[in-house]
Amino acid sequence: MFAYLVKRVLSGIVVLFLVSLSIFLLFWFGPSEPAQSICDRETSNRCTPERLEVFRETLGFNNPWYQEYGTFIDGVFTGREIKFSKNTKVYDCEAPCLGISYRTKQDVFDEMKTRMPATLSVALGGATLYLLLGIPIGVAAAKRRGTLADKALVSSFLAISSIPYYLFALLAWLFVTINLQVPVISDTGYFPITDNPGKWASGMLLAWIALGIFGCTQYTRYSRGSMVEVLSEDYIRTAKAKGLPNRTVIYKHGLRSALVPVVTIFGIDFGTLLAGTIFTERIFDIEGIGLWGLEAVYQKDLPVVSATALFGAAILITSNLIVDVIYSVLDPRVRLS
Amino acid sequence: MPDLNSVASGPSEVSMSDPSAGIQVAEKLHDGATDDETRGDEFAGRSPLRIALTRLRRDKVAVVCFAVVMFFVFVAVFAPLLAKMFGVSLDTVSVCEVVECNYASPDAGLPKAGPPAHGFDPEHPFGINPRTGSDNLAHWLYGCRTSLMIAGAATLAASIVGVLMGLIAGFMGGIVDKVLSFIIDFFLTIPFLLAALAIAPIINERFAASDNYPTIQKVSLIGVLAVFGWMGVARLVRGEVLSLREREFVHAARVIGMPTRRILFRELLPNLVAPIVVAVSLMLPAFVALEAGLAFLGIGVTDGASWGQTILKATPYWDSYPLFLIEPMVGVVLLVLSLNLLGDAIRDALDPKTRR
Amino acid sequence: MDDPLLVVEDLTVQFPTEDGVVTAVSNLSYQVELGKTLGIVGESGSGKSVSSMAVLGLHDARSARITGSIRVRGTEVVGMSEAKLRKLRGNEIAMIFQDALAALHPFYRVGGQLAEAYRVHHPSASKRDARRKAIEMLDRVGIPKPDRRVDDFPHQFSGGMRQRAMIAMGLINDPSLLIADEPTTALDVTVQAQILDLLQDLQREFNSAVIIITHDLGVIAEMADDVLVMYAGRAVEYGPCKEIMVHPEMPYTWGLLSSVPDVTSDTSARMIPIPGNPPSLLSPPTGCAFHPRCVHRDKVPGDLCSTTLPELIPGGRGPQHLKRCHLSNSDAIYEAEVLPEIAPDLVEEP
Amino acid sequence: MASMSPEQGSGDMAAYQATDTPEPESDVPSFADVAEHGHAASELDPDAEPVLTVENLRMYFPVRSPGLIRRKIGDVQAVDGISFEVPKGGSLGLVGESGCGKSTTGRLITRLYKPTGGSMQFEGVDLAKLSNRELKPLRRNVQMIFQDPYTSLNPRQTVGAIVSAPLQVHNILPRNQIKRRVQELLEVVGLSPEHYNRYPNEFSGGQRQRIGIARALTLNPKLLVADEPVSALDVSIQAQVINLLQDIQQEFGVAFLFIAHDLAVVRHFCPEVAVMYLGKIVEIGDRDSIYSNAHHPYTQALLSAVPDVKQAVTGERRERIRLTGDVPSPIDPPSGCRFRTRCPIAQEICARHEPPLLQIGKRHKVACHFPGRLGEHPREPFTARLLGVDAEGQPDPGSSPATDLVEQPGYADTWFDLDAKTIGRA
Repeated sequence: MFAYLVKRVLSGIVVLFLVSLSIFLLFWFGPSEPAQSICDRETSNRCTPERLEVFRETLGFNNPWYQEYGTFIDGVFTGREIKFSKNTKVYDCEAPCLGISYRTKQDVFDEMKTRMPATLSVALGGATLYLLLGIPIGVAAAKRRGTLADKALVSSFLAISSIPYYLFALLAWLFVTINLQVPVISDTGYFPITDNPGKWASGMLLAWIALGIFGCTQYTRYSRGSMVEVLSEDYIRTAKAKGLPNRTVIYKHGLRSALVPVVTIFGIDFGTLLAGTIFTERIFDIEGIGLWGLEAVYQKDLPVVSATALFGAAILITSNLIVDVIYSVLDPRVRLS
Repeated sequence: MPDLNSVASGPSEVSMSDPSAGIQVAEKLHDGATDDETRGDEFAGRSPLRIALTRLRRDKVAVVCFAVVMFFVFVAVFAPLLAKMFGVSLDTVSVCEVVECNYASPDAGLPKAGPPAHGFDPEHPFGINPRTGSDNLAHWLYGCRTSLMIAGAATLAASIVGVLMGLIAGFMGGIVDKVLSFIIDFFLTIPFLLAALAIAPIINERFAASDNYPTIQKVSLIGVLAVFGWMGVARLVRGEVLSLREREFVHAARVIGMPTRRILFRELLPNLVAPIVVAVSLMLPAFVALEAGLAFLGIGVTDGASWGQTILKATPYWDSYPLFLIEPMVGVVLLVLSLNLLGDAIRDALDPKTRR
Repeated sequence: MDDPLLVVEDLTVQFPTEDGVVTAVSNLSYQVELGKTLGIVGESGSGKSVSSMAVLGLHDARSARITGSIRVRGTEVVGMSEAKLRKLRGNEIAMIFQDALAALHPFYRVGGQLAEAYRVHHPSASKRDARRKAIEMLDRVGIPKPDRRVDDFPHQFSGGMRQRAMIAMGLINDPSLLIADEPTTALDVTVQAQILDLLQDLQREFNSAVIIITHDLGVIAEMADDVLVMYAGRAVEYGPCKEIMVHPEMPYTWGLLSSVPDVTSDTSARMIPIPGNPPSLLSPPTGCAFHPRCVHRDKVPGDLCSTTLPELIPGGRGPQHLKRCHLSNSDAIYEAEVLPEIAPDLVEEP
Repeated sequence: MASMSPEQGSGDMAAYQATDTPEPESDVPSFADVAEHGHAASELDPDAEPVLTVENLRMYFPVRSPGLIRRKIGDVQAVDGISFEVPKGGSLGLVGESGCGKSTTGRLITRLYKPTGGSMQFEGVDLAKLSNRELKPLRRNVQMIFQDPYTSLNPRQTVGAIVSAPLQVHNILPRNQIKRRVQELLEVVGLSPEHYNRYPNEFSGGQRQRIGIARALTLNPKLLVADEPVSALDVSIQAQVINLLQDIQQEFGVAFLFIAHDLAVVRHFCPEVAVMYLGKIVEIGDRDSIYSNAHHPYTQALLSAVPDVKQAVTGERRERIRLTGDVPSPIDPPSGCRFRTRCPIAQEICARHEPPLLQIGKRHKVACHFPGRLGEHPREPFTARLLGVDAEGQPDPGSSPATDLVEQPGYADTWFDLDAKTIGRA
């Protein structure tokens, strides 16, 4: 088991390196001229070939890519100094250095840290809501499978979860803030919890509800399906034949097995959610990682864009790892093999 | 829905006591069939796929969804023709000719004819874009075309890559499987939206000046969707192949001396049709939604017509001109919803265990 | 001790499906006394498992229609409330299943599952008592080092040990009736012998009643006091085991005996199969359900077999031995025609 | 067994969906007809030449450690040096409990696996050494019948496609004759030629097994490996299939390697039987030697464990030999005799030396240090002298080990007569 975990961690690190390399190469070879955007920005769109050459030289685009990738990786571990052009300021980028934003001239990692709480708030709140709603509803539906209520629930939830999420969220936002103009929660956005917890919650509430309701329809379906399958297992029949009360049969013997696949899906889902709730942040105007990356795309702020992608991959790799651990805790067959 | 077995049960069973008795009965049955030609039909086998199709046809939801999907496919294919028929086009017009540019007017910024301020305008059945003055119907028709074309092409590419990778990984096993599985896992750890986010500025930067920019944008979008969409199918196919290859009929094929290629494509692939069809039928709506979503974020189709792009532009007008937003939204929701429900119905129809 | 422990009367179990109503068990009656073993034999789909699951009320009330009467110590089980049924299950009546790996929860320790079965019917017992009881039972069913194995998970046990653990779980509350549903089908023959021996020993020790369900006539012959042969949901022959094995009166029983060779049988004995396939329970044959496969039908006058369902009544061999067949002289037919073919060495010289 | 088949009845409903409506009334034969076609046990032809000679066949599956570097930590010795012959047109039964290597042996002979060592002579060619390409033309001679009728037929192909696949792969018949040949075969196995265009899901378990048999017969094989051909079938159907296999053997002269765990069925079908335990043959001989005259304690235990109607009824039941414990892991088999951990008569020598497979009758070999009838096992190890050791298995400097104890397939003309304590001769 321990060896397995070590193996997973190591392969995660390898994957992360490969991702960072791919992103680096993408930005190195992808655009026709990687220094163009910074040149345009710094010269207020009066970038001449001579000026471009200066940027190329100072940013290292004239060196071979592997040398510069080495510099980048070195910066991640030890920090480095970054200069955009000969006569601009030298930016001190501390480890872990993911670069300096073209737009704000801030350390990208520092900026990411300030954006993190917003994304974390959205993801944690939304996920808590949809798990708390989805799993109990799913279990209840599985217990009553085949009844009219179950059928109605399943088909209406199927319909809701078939709508693209961002349209669902957009409509929710439009209705609540424009049509209904519900006070307090209409003012969506991220307000630090440390400043004003009430405001933090009210700013997030609409996003949570949208995520929660939409996610709940999906998790109801997952957990219902998983539960229905488990309830037809032989060991459930054994539990009944022992004379155990229904509650014990369903929750102790049924739910624990039924949760295993749900946890797996949730792990991946939550990772994706954390990696950038782009739509949620865009629609509800929450200044998180996703919106940050999106704005960087509009602004051609390449260090920020690449940092977002790298961050997302790191989160996904970590959440996969956590899923594996949870999985092995839940299922002794995995743990002991 | 009837069980597969009972649907499948054919005419009478022959006696099983011994081979010679079987032959006698067989002859009897044979005579019966020649006497009465209509019975011959009953002897034709019903393949599992045909049984699934029968089940699907009896599913009302599936039939309705199929009709809706066919409507959108029709629109997509004949978009130029339909646009001509309605007398609308994507051509840009001088904005102030059709939109109220006088800021003193209460209708400032809204179209001079048609909704929302005026009644139905037969020249522009879906109304006019309040910003650019272009025709909404034309954008809707071509948006449908863009959506289905991109999603369809990406689905095709992703499923071909996925099926091939899955087949090879599952059947070859060993080091090939390890490498391919690693590649699958690798792509799965890259969050799709962020990847699209990272690739968008590069494509912009590289091809913004090109004459074919709209086409290149679409092609690269198809590429991005396919590159980050094949892993699901590959994983599924790999898993199925791994379990199928331990089935005795594959051993039987080996014992016969069947070459590997024939085993792969004649024995295994037909058994993968059901899971692949299900995966693909659920991939298509996901891609339709993603295409519109990316355009909505401003990193998808930015030149040319796209529903998502219209949604982005129409959001600020929700208060004053809701129809502008509702039109593309109805398009996306209806198409994605019916594709999803159809996919779900297909899955149920192909799964002999479901009994709804 | 006048009333038998378990009396099943006129039990019918139906499952409505979308293709029609499946009658899995029709008008089944039997009884079991303490200290006795009833063997129920039949092929898959003959209703043998369904009927015994009804005894524990394990069928989902929404999907199964159950009529008739099942009385345990005189108390009616059909229509009993869930709460009362639960007191019966695992306490008065226990059941062990065919596939022990699937029937034990993979996520919980064997000892925990045993202790749980004990505590649910002994609410005053502490966790430590229950654990001690679990170890005691594991020891009783012959699991080596039970104090260590009690903390294993089911997948760490071998097939035979898992079945032993199932038996330990079934007997932990000292039930008066144990229903064993194909307890040895998934096991190797030497392990099967161990398990069958164990069941016999335990029955003697606990003096409980046992219902053993199997498709293997050999197992029945060695284990059972009484036999119930089922075909297409109905009892077709019922009586004392030895009587039925020596003087079977129903052609289906003959077919079972003749289509399975014995490991000691005469090598000149013929193996005579039952032609055709088991019937569909959605539309069972009219009359006697076995008549389409019955090779002795020509000995019954007219089309009685295909039109009239025979009653389950005593044949020519005393009131204990019931058969469901129109053949009037079946014992003679068996002795004269069937036996010489399938066991020439057993034919007594006149 | 994950498949949901009516026969196995894992689902509540599955069991009730019998696939076939009953046949018309007139098709039921009378008992006399049926009995006529019933079969007595197959007889041995002692003069038959071997069609397949297997010598010292071994199959080791590597076991790798979990973790980062998956180094090889051992082997599953699934089959470890077995030798036997299958006579032309005869049948050899291979019995044993799960994990004894009998199915692996079947898969080696059909070359689903490539053996680790040993030889399999078939008509002068060693099947063990051939590459897949060299093997292809020879494959038509050795075909296989599988256990599970629900997974052994491709559910997406018609019966016609399944049965004709061998003809197409080997390009034997012109396309227009294939259908006729397949329909002939369907009749041979008791199916209607009309079934040609149907799919396997339309058939019951017994019928599916017939389709599998037809496929195996398509290439006119000389040897059929039947791997548990009836164990997944309902009891009333088993006899139908066994009788069909006997008919086929008589009509086409096919030899069978019949693999099964059901000792009674093997006794009925095979005049010669080999008993396997943990990858080794422990006893091999003709029917009478094995079933009435077994000399190996494992064979005796196995036989005594089989529930038997006749014995139960007549009360002639022998005392059941209780084997304790489970079969040890084939990754780390016990030293010496592999059966010693469960053997009621094991002594010290059993842990030290592996007993050689000695011929003790005209057609009877046994691998035991203490061979003897039930209750008549010798006190002193019979093999000690041959191995050059004393009764405890310690090297005995005074004796010289016999050199010719290498296992041979087939039987020699001379043997050790245990009763007379002399060399027996044919």
